[in-house]
Amino acid sequence: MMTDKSAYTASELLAVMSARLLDDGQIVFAGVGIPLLAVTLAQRLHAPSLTILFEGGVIGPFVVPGELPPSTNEQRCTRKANMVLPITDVMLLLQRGYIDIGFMGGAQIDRYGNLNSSFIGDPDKPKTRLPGTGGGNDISSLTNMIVAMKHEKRRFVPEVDFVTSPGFLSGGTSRADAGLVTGGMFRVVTDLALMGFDGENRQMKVLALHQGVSRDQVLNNTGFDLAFDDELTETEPPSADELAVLRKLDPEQLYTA
Amino acid sequence: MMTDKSAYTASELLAVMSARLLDDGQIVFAGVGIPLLAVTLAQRLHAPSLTILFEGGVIGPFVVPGELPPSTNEQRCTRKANMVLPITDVMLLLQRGYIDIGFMGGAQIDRYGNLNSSFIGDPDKPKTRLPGTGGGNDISSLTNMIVAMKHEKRRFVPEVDFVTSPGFLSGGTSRADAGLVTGGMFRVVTDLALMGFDGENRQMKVLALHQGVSRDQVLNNTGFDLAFDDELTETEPPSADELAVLRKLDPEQLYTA
Amino acid sequence: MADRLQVKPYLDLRAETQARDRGLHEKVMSLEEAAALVHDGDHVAIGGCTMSRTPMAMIWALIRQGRRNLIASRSIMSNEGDLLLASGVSSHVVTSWFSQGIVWGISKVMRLHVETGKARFDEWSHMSMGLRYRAGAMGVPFLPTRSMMGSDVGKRAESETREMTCPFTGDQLVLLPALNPDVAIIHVQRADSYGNAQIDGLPFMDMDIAMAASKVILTTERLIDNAQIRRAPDRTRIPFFTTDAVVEVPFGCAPHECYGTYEPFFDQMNDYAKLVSADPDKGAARYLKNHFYDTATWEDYLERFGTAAMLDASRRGRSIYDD
Amino acid sequence: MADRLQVKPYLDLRAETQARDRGLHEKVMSLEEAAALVHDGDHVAIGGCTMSRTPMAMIWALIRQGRRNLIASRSIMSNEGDLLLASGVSSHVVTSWFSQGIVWGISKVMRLHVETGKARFDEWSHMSMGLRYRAGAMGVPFLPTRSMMGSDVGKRAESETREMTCPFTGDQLVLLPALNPDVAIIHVQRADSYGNAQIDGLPFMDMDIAMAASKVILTTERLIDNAQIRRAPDRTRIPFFTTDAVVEVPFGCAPHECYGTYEPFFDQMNDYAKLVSADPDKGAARYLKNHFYDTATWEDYLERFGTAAMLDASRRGRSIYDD
Repeated sequence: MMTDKSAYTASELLAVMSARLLDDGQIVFAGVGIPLLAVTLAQRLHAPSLTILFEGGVIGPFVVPGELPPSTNEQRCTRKANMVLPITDVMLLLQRGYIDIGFMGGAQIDRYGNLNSSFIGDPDKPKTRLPGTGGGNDISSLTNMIVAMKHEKRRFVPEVDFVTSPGFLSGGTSRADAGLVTGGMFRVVTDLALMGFDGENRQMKVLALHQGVSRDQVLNNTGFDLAFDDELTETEPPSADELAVLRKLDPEQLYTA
Repeated sequence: MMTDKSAYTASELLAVMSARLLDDGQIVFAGVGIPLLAVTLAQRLHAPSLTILFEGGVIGPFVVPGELPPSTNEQRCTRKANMVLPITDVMLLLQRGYIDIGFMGGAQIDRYGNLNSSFIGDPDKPKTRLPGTGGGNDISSLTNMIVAMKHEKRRFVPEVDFVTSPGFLSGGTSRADAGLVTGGMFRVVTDLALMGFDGENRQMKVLALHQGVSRDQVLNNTGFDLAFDDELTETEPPSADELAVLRKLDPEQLYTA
Repeated sequence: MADRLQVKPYLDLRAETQARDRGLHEKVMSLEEAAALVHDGDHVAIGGCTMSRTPMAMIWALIRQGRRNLIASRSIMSNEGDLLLASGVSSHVVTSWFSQGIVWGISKVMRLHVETGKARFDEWSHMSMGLRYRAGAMGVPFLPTRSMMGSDVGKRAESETREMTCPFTGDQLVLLPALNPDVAIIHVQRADSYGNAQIDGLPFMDMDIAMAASKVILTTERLIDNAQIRRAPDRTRIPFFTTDAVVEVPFGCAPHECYGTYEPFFDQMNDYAKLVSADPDKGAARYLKNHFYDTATWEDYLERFGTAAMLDASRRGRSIYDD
Repeated sequence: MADRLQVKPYLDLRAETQARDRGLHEKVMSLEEAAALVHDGDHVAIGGCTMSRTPMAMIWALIRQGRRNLIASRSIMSNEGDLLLASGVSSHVVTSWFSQGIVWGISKVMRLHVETGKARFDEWSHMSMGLRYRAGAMGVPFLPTRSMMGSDVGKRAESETREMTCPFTGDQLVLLPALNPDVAIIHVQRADSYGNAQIDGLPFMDMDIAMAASKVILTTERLIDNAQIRRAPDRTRIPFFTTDAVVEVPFGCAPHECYGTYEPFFDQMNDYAKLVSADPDKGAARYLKNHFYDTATWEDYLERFGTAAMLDASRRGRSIYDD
């Protein structure tokens, strides 16, 4: 089932690798784009009773191939859903503890898994005002997170300019000390590698490299010291089967170009 | 429009006198029994845009003559209603301030308008355990109250055994001091008289006597000193019209026997 | 046992919830199997209100199975509360009002058990019951309110509430402790086999108790296909992942009502009232024997009411849609 | 102006609410009449979310009437937010996310106004926005949450929130201040002339903002008879007594979507994005001139999109019911 690397895009790689992290029966709070694709892919392949939630207020929809929703708040998100409910109530499911995984993309991440989607530069005089948190802050405050993003030095920074969505804050017990007693970063998936977080100091570390990727390549694309797990492995490349299902979901490559 | 006194029951007198206290356009939180009859009567006579709310979660129903609901929580309460909603949310309308009047019956009342529907005797070793507050505590804590009840010495006591629904507590500013900064007792309607509360000391006082009722008759049926307003008046007896509509509403005298 | 009503530590609540099977799969079972999910000592929240959407069939099964020491909470209790006390299933109720219904006066069964100290009746205001369940549903330890102050209802609950001065406004507030029941038992008009439920008419506190509880048992008038649920997702009131059991039980509230399906069986409610009024102890025992212990199936139970009563209650129930 | 976002003193809130006309009577009026109920400086809460059920027709009317200094709050802002900033109607937004939509990248109009300091963008988490409206709807000064801690989003809002140690559990909590908007503008699928509204599909935060606001303006795809409302009272989402104006406006969200009625006009959204991407200042001005200032009626506005686009959006909108 080996696949030629040039046979898939970086986004497709992200989607497939992320999908493999999800287990059957889980309830996953997903953003649009790669997260939605990955969750749907998992559902179609190995996790048929996995449930998708959207922050617009949707429980357990059936995403229709070729009709991917443009955000988590349009009627396309509700196709064959089991339930729709007010935004506040769907967010409260996170606080109540019904959700297994929050899954989103990231613009900027640091060594402790903190995400920034609010400001580039000084927040009081920003170089760039980004769109903001949306549900990101709530999701990352209240459940376990998977983040899928491109592996670039400008995105993997030592310290984010602004913590929009809390990871492990300044590491160690700082997250729980701040009052966030549950959840936290679980995995970061990029086009180069699969990362987790150290159980003690809570710093990001590489768990597995994608096929053909070297340690140096990862380090050169990361803005901070990144440890490698003692039991570093290599991921299996996307299978023809995984790619086929994925391409059926997004035939126009809206999110996988 | 004078009517022979023997031509109506005490309950009918209560319903008619209470109905007259309601203005068009008001939103009234009503219990079943006399309150419901009185509110419906007002709606049919002089207050067509008055709205009834039931604590079961009903906004603006149309009560069908001869099909009076047995409690505020059955489907009969929802006939032609404008909205039904969860109990907690209909109660919260009181807290938010949308309600003009709360209207209920009473088992026991004291000089400050405190109502007891929980215990006769010592609460820790009660002679009688009554059904309890239901929404009474919330309604009387959060809006202006009308209470309709029979005028009997055992019901009009100096101090209730237990404050289930707060009136003016121990009088003066004690209600606001306890944190209840809005609402309070507005009127008590009995088969003998119409009572209000003094603006300063907050004690109950007679505003008007029903036709043919003497001051002594009221005092003899009241367990505490009851003042009479300087401008004491006499109420007009129920009109034939009022009685006709009322009897159409409750043809089997479920609540007006 | 009082511990079960204290605010559940958040990490315990989260761990319990995470340990639950929340996947999309079939949960249809018998009344008996579902009742076995309730354990002695559990805090059981009962759906509906007074005589409406009372999960009577589940109560029938719990009484028949001889469950003990349940703490029973409900918005308002009617005579299902009598039966829980009289059968010995519960001696601790938490509610805002307890009697069969206003037209029948004060429950003599409740009086007997509470006045003799055999049972404990914790009284909270109606809104407070709702806010306590809602806090539990939201995953917060309390919700603030402007009610339950000044009165003896508030004072009597003082050991369980907290007073607070609002840091924004200086207002006096009462903090109501969250309720996260061990089990919620709820009757609905329609549910699918995964436990997605639709509710017609008055929803009472049912969505909140489902969300707050650690386990949810649904009884339903009709079992419908998941495709029907998915065709109108904005009508779903309880999502499958809160649900642990689904039991199809027609007339599952009898002699109480199920909105749009049947009204209360008034004659039977009158009969019950007369029976326990004459002698609360023996009357309730006789009712329990006739209607609960001596009925091997739910169909036997319904048979006691008779076909004419069922047809009459149904006709009245459906009439809400005649307008 | 910042005062308008502070927690409203309870006695003021009560007095304002009591002074409102809450009787059951007709409130149908024109877009222009309804827009006149909004005053300069008001805090206006906008219903819907991103491109869904945006009350675009009311925004069109407010922009045309040259309203000034509005504080605009919403769950998530799409390009209606651009237009409020670019037209000068608002220079202060309160939301959790602000850009046309993920597929179009970051809003250059928002960036222009916020980065140059012309506009203020208060960022709250999505759940926090919802809980703030809900606190306002419940008549409490705050609601507690376990979110907005540790992060800079929380720190930046610190002057408006309070930290608290739970008196029951010792948990750290954040107290979110209630929002009681001066006006809520909400678009729905159906409403009667009294202002009872039904909402299909995603309800977003609309019930809470209606309940929290001091004034509610409803625009509706269809005006229906009160008898229809009363036939299905369990489908009413906003009760008449909160409502001050009802305006029938077909395609009242265009080019955004209205659940089950029309999907977004994607081509038109693309055109807009291209226009403001090339030059956020002049692009937005041109769009406002063409689609807002030069269209005398809502029908003129719709004409700019064209019949084919309307039919296409409708076909896609209705398709949700094909399943």
